Formats: sequence, C-alpha cells, structure tokens
Amino acid sequence: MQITLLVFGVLNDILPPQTMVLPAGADTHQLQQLLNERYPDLEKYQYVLAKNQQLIHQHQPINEGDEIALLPPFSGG
Amino acid sequence: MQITLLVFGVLNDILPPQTMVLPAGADTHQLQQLLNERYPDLEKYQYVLAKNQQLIHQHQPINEGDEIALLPPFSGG
Amino acid sequence: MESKVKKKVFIEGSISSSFIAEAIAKHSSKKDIGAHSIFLGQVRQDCIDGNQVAAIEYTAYQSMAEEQIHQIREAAFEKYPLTCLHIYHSLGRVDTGGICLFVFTSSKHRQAATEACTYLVERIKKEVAVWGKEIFENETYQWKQND
Amino acid sequence: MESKVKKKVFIEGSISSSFIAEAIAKHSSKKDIGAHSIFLGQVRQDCIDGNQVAAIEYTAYQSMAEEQIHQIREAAFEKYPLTCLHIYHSLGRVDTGGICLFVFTSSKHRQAATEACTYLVERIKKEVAVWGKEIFENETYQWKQND
Repeated sequence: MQITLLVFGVLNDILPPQTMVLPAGADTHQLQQLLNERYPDLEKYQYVLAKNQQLIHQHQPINEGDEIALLPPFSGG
Repeated sequence: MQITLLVFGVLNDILPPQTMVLPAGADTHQLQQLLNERYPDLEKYQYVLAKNQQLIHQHQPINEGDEIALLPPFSGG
Repeated sequence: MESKVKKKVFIEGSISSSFIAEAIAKHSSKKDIGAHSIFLGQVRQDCIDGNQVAAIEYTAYQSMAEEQIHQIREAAFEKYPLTCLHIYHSLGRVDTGGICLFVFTSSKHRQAATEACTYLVERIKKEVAVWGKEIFENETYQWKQND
Repeated sequence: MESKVKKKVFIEGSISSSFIAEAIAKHSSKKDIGAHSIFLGQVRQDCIDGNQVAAIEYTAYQSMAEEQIHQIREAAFEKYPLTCLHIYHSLGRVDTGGICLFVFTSSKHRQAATEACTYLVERIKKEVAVWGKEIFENETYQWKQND
C-alpha cells in the first residue's frame, strides 16, 4: 500500500517528504522501524506522529492513502 | 491665609473649585469642618484630600498658597 | 531603559488605532524585544436604568496624575525586566466604541510584558487621579465607579 | 459569538502594524466591548555562538495547525466570557523586528480578555504544528526551540 510521509522542522535535515510503499497490514511501529533503518540519524531526534492530521498517542494500523507526518517539538510564535 | 481648593469627579455636583481664605494656623481637619458647614451634602460622599498634589494620610497643617484637592474614588480607564 | 523621563500620558479625546499602530511600528527597530503586551480600554454602551451610555467624559487632576503614573512606571521597571513601557489615557469626551486607555509593555520574553501590562492596568484604574463621567443618550449623566 | 467559523490564521511574512490597527478599528462598532488584550510576538536578534539571527522562517503543517487553532479557539470561548478572539501567525520569512504572532481578545470586563490572551499564547506555542528556523546573518541556520 502507498502512503504519504510528511516531514517537518529539524527532521527535514534527516529525510525528505516522500511517497512510500509499505507492506499490507503495516502499522506505525513498523513504519518507524523502516525509517530508522533507512535514516539512522532519525533515532537521535524526538518527534511524534500524526496520522491524517491527528496526533496519535499509541501505535496504530496504517491504511492505503494515509498521510503520516513526523512532528518534532513545535516552535511557533 | 489664602488657598486654592480643587474639586473633582462627583464632588463637582456639590461645590465649585474656589480660592478660599482660612484663619491662620488652620489645618485640613478645620478645612473639612468649614466645607461641611457650607456644603452639608459633602458629608454624604467618600473622598480623600491631596495637599500640593500629594495624597495625605492624616490631617496636616495648611500653609499660605497651598493647593488642596478633594478626590472622590478614581474611575479612570 | 527610558524610565527616567516623565512622558506624555494624556490625549484629548479617543486614542486612534493609527496612533496605536505607530507605537507598535516604532518598536521594530528594538531588536532585543521578543514580546509586546497591549491593553486597550474601550468605552462600553452600558444601559443603566433604561438609559444608554453615549460617551464618557474624562477629567484628571493632571499634574498629580502624571506624577502618579510616573511612579507606577518606575515601579513596573523595578519589578519586571521590561525593554519599554507606554501609557496613554484619554481626557475629555470619548464616545462609545472609542479607546480611552492604552497600556503597552515590551520585553525579551513574554512573561514580563504580559504580567507588567496587567499590573499597570490594575494600578492605573485604582490609583490615578482620573474620573469618568458617563453621559447618557438623553444628556443626563452619572459619575463612573470602578470595580 | 463567532466561534463556529474556522478562520484564516496564517499570513505570509510579517504581520504589519496597519493590519493590527485595522483589526482594532473594526471593534469600535462592538459596543459591548470594554477591554481588549493583545499579544504580539516579535522576532529577536538573538546572538548564538557569535552568530546573529537575521530572520525566522516559519513552516506549518497547515491543515493540522488550522484545526488545532480552531480547537483552541473553541476552548477559550468555553473557558472565558469573550466577545471575540483573533489569532494570526506568520508563515515564511520574518526578519528581526517583525511581528510573527498576533493574538487579540475582547470582552466586556478586562479580566476575561487578559487571561484568555495569555492562555491562548501559551497553548499556541506549545501545541500548534508550526516550526521556526532561525536564519543567521551568515546564512547558516538552527531550528528554534520553544521554552
């Protein structure tokens, strides 16, 4: 299945936003493992995930077409 | 001796600002008594006195040329 | 620090939004400021016993009030790490909807500006020799009382 | 109450003092307002390891941030008796001295406007999907961190 990965703030220095193909049935935990393998520096950063513009508080299944965003601590204002 | 009496806020409805002649040696307590005699409605109102632009916290002697002001509760802003 | 100069406080009539905008714009050259806090008092169309307020007419014991505000400014600069601080109050008639009080504080970090602004507004309303007279639509009036 | 409409929040570049003045002026027709509280965030020329900040470049996860601000607005209207409430945040580059955040609350009595304004600023800085990148004079950068 295909998803959209968005990347914000300092994480732009580590990986680009991208369209990704994940194995069917993958969840956000598997996505993070995959990203850590491809971008080992990612493990050094604190960030939370949003699925379809909603912060997620525990790992969740991912569906075809989902928009997953990696959000480092906010620094607006 | 001659003093200037200033009047503010609601007290303008009771008495006008004026130049007053007081007996030598008069203090603010005597001034208030005199004003209460001339303007009996004044006793109905809460106010404090300022002598030469300074709030006074207890009665004080008055000197020639002093500016005494009657200040009802402030209501700026 | 501009706390030592006694500044102009009173403005005849309402305080215009362009005056406020200019005050804000002047601070863009102060590069150590990170936060501004502004309080604006606006004259409300209160309805008292069926009479609508049309305006408030402000009078001050001006020489005393200016000295009081000067002292309050000094106290605020001692209490909070402010970059600057401005206070303007109307004199004379301000119609409903008009701005009658403008308090403007600036600091490096937001807490000082925000807290100082509230501190100033409270002290100004309680302690400064200014009086408001509420003028009703029918030309009667009553003297304003602060809470 | 205008809390039900999702409002424009993001502004490209710095927020001008004339924009702020217009926002203030629009409220002169709201005759039940007695107090406005305004917070302005201004970009500071911080010096970090000898490098001076020249600008902050803001990015947002815009669809998410707009929804977050909408929720924060709703919460403020529930918590405080406000007449109205406006929030604007910059996107893109804001040079030092420029205004990047404008929070504007209005109420009948001053306490609601003042407290709501502080409440909103704190929540916006902590909870909304916006990031600042501090661009130094020498073209290097670092990602801003809020306290």
